[in-house]
Amino acid sequence: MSAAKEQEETKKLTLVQAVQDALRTEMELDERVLVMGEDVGRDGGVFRATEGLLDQFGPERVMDTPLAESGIVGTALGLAVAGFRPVAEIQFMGFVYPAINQLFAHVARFRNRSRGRYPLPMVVRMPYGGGIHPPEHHSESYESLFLNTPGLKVVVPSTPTDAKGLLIQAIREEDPVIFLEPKRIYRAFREEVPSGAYTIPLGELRVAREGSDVTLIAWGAMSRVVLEASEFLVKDGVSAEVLDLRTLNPLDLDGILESVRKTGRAVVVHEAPRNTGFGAEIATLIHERLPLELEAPVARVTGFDCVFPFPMTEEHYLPTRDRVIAAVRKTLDF
Amino acid sequence: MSAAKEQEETKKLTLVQAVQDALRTEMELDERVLVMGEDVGRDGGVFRATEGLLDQFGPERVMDTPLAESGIVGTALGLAVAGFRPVAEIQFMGFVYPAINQLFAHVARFRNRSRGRYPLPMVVRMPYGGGIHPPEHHSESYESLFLNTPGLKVVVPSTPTDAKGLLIQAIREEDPVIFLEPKRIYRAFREEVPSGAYTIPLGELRVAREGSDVTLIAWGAMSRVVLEASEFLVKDGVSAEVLDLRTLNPLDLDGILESVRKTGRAVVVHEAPRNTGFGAEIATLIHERLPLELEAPVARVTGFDCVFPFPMTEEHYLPTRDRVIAAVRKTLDF
Amino acid sequence: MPKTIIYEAMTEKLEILAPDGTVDEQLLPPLSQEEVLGLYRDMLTLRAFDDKALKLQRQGRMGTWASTLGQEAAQAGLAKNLTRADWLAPTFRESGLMLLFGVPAVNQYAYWKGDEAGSLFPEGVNCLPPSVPIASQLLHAVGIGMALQKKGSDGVAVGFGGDGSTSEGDFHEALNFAGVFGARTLLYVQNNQWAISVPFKRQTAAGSIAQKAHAYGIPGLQVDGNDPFAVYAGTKAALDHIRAGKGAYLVEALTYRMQSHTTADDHTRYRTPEETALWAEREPVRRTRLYLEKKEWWDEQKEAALQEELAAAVEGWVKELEARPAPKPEDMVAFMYQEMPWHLKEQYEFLKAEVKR
Amino acid sequence: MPKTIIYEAMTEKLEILAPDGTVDEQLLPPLSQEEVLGLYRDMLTLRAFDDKALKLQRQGRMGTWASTLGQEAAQAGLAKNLTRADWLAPTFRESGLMLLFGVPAVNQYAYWKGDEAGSLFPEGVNCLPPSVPIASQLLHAVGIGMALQKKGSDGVAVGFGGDGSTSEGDFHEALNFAGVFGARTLLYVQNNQWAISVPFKRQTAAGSIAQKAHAYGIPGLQVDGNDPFAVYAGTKAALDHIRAGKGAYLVEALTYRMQSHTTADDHTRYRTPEETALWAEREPVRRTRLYLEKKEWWDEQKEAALQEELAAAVEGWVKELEARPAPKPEDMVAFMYQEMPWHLKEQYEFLKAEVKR
Ligand SMILES: Cc1ncc(C[n+]2csc(CCOP(=O)(O)OP(=O)(O)O)c2C)c(N)n1
Ligand SMILES: Cc1ncc(C[n+]2csc(CCOP(=O)(O)OP(=O)(O)O)c2C)c(N)n1
Ligand SMILES: [Mg+2]
Ligand SMILES: [Mg+2]
Repeated sequence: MSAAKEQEETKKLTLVQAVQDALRTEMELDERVLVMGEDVGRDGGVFRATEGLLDQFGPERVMDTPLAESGIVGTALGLAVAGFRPVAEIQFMGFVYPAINQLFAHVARFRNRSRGRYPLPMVVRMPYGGGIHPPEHHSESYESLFLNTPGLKVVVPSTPTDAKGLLIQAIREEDPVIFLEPKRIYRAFREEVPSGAYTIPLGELRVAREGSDVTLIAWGAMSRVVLEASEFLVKDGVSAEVLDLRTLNPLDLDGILESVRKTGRAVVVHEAPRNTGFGAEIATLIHERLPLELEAPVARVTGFDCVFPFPMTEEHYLPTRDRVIAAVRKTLDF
Repeated sequence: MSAAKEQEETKKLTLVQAVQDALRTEMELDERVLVMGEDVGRDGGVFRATEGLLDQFGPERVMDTPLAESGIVGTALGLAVAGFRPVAEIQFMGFVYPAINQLFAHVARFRNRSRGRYPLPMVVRMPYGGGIHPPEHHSESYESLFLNTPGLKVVVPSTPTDAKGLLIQAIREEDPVIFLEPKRIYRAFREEVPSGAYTIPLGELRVAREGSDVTLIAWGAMSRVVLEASEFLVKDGVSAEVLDLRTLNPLDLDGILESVRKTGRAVVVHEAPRNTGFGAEIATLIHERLPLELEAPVARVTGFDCVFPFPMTEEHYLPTRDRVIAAVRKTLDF
Repeated sequence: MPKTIIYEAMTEKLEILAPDGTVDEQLLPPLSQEEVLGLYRDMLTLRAFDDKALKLQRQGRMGTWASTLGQEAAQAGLAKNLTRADWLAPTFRESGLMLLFGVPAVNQYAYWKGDEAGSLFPEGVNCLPPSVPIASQLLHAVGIGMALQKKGSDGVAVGFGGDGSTSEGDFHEALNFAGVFGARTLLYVQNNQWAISVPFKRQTAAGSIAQKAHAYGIPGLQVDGNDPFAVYAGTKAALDHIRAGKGAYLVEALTYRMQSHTTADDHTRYRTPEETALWAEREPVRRTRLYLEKKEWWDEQKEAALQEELAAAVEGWVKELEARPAPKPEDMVAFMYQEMPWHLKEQYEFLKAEVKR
Repeated sequence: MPKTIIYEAMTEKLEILAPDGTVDEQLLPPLSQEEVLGLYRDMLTLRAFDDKALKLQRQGRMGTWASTLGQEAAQAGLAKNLTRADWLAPTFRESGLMLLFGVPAVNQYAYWKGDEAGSLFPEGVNCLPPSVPIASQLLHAVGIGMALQKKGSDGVAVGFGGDGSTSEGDFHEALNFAGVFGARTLLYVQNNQWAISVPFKRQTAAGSIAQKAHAYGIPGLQVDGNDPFAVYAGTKAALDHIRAGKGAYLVEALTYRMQSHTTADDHTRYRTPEETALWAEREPVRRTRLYLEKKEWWDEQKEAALQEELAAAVEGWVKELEARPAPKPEDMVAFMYQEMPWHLKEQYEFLKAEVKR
């Protein structure tokens, strides 16, 4: 973490509070920063990520928009072109589909299309992932879509400290950033988070736990599940290294390879469906680049290839500690 | 190929003519089949895939729609629910993004959401891929998006005979099918295509060439590039087996594994960007399932992780025979 | 600067039963006493159905619930005009209408409790499963309406949305396709003034939703959505038009969401008590009862009897709900395709085996 | 059944210069002779620019080209009202307008020849690169218009679409956002009657595009798009309204696409010769020349001199085009992000090395 400004003070914050703190901090420092989306104003966001911002910064900088995701992203693009730095919210990742045309046909392409004239300093925030027992379309993990489509940076914090530092960095980027917030752990725990502005560079993974027998690779809420598994594995004498990717694009491939070179084994864990998920890309990169160092094929623990289920069975959908442990064992026994 | 009706006659057709023949054949047999999309009527489609259908079947069955992809797919869903079997055209795959919400939030989910009550017998046809030197957004290969999102079948023919048999089967499926037509080879060659109705089952790859040293895996226009590479490799004494996947979901994994078990080596080739492309999934499946049989890591030859370029450099984007040959050599030398 | 007028039109609003229980006799639709009492009963049924769900939710026996409190007239008034030949493409806000259309209460409770199988409705009930992506359902209703037109059916498809839904691109594409293809479709918007925390005036600069019909060459009408007679008469006129083969129709029912958006929301964060109090006076059940009492068709005793009957019905629904078998985890992959391909078979077996352990 | 009228809609059309060259003196905007001749010159410039591109395409020296033949008034009339503070969000059909706005011809020829670098326009020309996904550009213009409003700028953003674009969801969302946020945006639709092969009457059941403004609470106006005076006066009124801070405006210019959709299309498949002949009589250059000749501001000699001058200009553009260095293949990955991440660096090096071989 490269603190832009040395800060002694900290505050105990949840992940969603850290998001809010990041927005407020950056809006105070840079008046080009705008917040926009459905219910982000008076309501403060359905998860309270933008709470208090309307009162502090007024309706010109905190805009409740009409209910239209393509409109949100398309106008955010225009605002970015004309000198603002919009942070748009998609209320749930499950509702990003109507914005896909603007995101993929324009946001991801604008710098290239204009040969560098119009970079797009804009962030699209989305709460994502399962675990909160909501109705349909509120639990999805579509990161794969954003990774197969070139031109977007994709960031996923899994701790309050990372959330704040990564979000401030995302806002300062000259490239558009998809910022995925694991809503399952929005309020799972608090952490001392530095006050004031600091940034965490995109493209650097965090070693959440050092280990030597196997590398566990995850992001978002799955980082916590994997960490839990690694703690459990200690009892079995298995030393797992846990990598929290933090940024999915650009990927910290060096960080991954360094770890797998050491451990010789890897398990990738994600909530999204398995088929053509990002787990496949990571596994393939490792196989391509460390063919002789690997002692077992890279294993995947993922969501199933189905629609995210309704609350009564959703806990069976999400990768669990035990599924991760089973995959590790299989990898070790290979 | 399981001929539904024994047919002696054949006609020499290009791939796009075979598509048109399939539509006409099935519309004659089943009056529930409708064709709809932008310019599919009077114009006969910008590639002539629906030529003559309006005259033969009238405007109730061949519908020029307003210019709105979400509208096309969303109303096709309603037509399918109410007893028709719509075949909707998206003019170019580059314009499918506005329909993503209808495709992913609804078409892919309807059978599951209604616990089987509303299967959706509908086909969404899209010309796709590069090689025709058009303006932006006319060359894309987004198959990955459709594979990470469960609930759609994805079919890609690469010969006229397959195109007709697979399209008729797609129309007869009780599940929604994304039918990708490699426009680069729409008119590349002609083939004797059986007259009348016949079907090719989804989920079965075609061994386009038998070989023993390496397995080349491709689909769509890349099948031709790979075949060309395999012919060239013969001169070097390399015997490549060429698999034309034909269906990407469901995938004929058994067919792939059978071949790789024999050859011990595989190269996957696709036009789409590399990152989180379907090549990664195929490579991972092979690594997961044949860890001990593989003699080299599965290689990928793909498009680059960028926007599909404008005509003056597009030939450098698409995988070429020489790139495939280089990948094969590297795999053999491993 | 003088120019040619190329388009001139207007948009009307229909109101019959005022909040104080008085009616415009001229506009009153020819309903028998029995029919009027039926409408009242329907509204109370919806209220009981809704109220129970809210209670179950508070007790942790139900998932998120989207209340229809205050929207009973907007739903019952339309339901009365529908037949078995008709089709519904509902959102999450149509639970009351669905109930009256024949979707069993237990299915709906199961859906909201978190069991997909709730959405498997009985044969013959032409109602799509409710779905959440705003405005997208309208296109399905237009597609079905196109199908009904092609088949020469008597049916009409009804597509639903809220005031918020009118901002989405799909609202536009639906109305435009409906106009172009002369779909047998009623586009029905319950303008309950709020889209979660966003008030209608921030949703569009247009003064009404009904006037949006001018963009599509189809008729549009606004009705007082808290007035069962206006809803009934207005949607009847629209449905008659559609059934006569004259094409699609947009009806806006002006109503009010008296509860929070769903049980996951707290409307006091963004609405004033004055506003909610104002609309409490305009709510549909109260005014209908005032009307019935003026007519001497109703009294305290009848009310008590009906409430008792409804309470029993509701308890029955809850029993049905709680008697349902728990959904099987492996079913999450079982309905994706007609047959499970190999990868889903593997996942199905995995889930089954894991549960057994 | 009588009801309250809640909205009265009316939409107007502006026509000044008739196909026979006569004008409505009352409506004629106060333009000097020089200005009128400037408009004529602009239109001929666009025609020469377009005509050359079509010829280059036929000779295989240019890629696909989307002709503006017949739409010169619709583009030149608007361009005359624009300043350097304004912004354009064009589609593929605005090449003429872009030229007059300051986007060099060579950039546009390079773009259509298939070189991305064509879209890097000179500093100070506030024009986004043209883009192809229909209707999506309108939202960008609304976002820019929102920005201009926030900044208190004098500028206006202009978003473009054709008749076909009005069917897309983004058209709707753009107009709705423009209304809600009071964006400094002109939504400008060139209704050239055709979206490839689909005639306007199959695009919407509404009789005009201008009337669609009623759905969004913003003003709408139709102008004869083949009449440079009507386009000029109509868009001036709209821009004055927007510049005065009164919010967004929709203008529909009724015109005709005289060529095929692009050089990849053959319009004789779906249009009758009668129709194209009818519109040939209504095309803008012809009527303007008739007017100028009546005024005795123009003659054969002046015409010949101008044509010669334009021919020379066009040849200059072609020379510039052909003098451009060929685009480098590795540049396809170089502009994706501010800095190339490792995977793009690898791909960049691969492409560079491969070309060298
Ligand atoms: C496409 C989409 N975006 C966002 C949401 C989240 N969301 C659920 S309901 C709602 C508000 C809906 O308002 P309205 O259309 O007025 O219907 P109401 O809830 O008032 O019945 C929002 C924003 C969604 N379900 N779908
Ligand atoms: C989203 C999208 N769908 C389809 C296309 C293919 N397409 C290109 S131009 C065109 C017709 C456009 O018609 P209109 O909006 O009237 O503009 P015009 O070409 O007449 O200027 C179509 C269908 C596209 N570019 N974008
Ligand atoms: Mg509402
Ligand atoms: Mg047009």
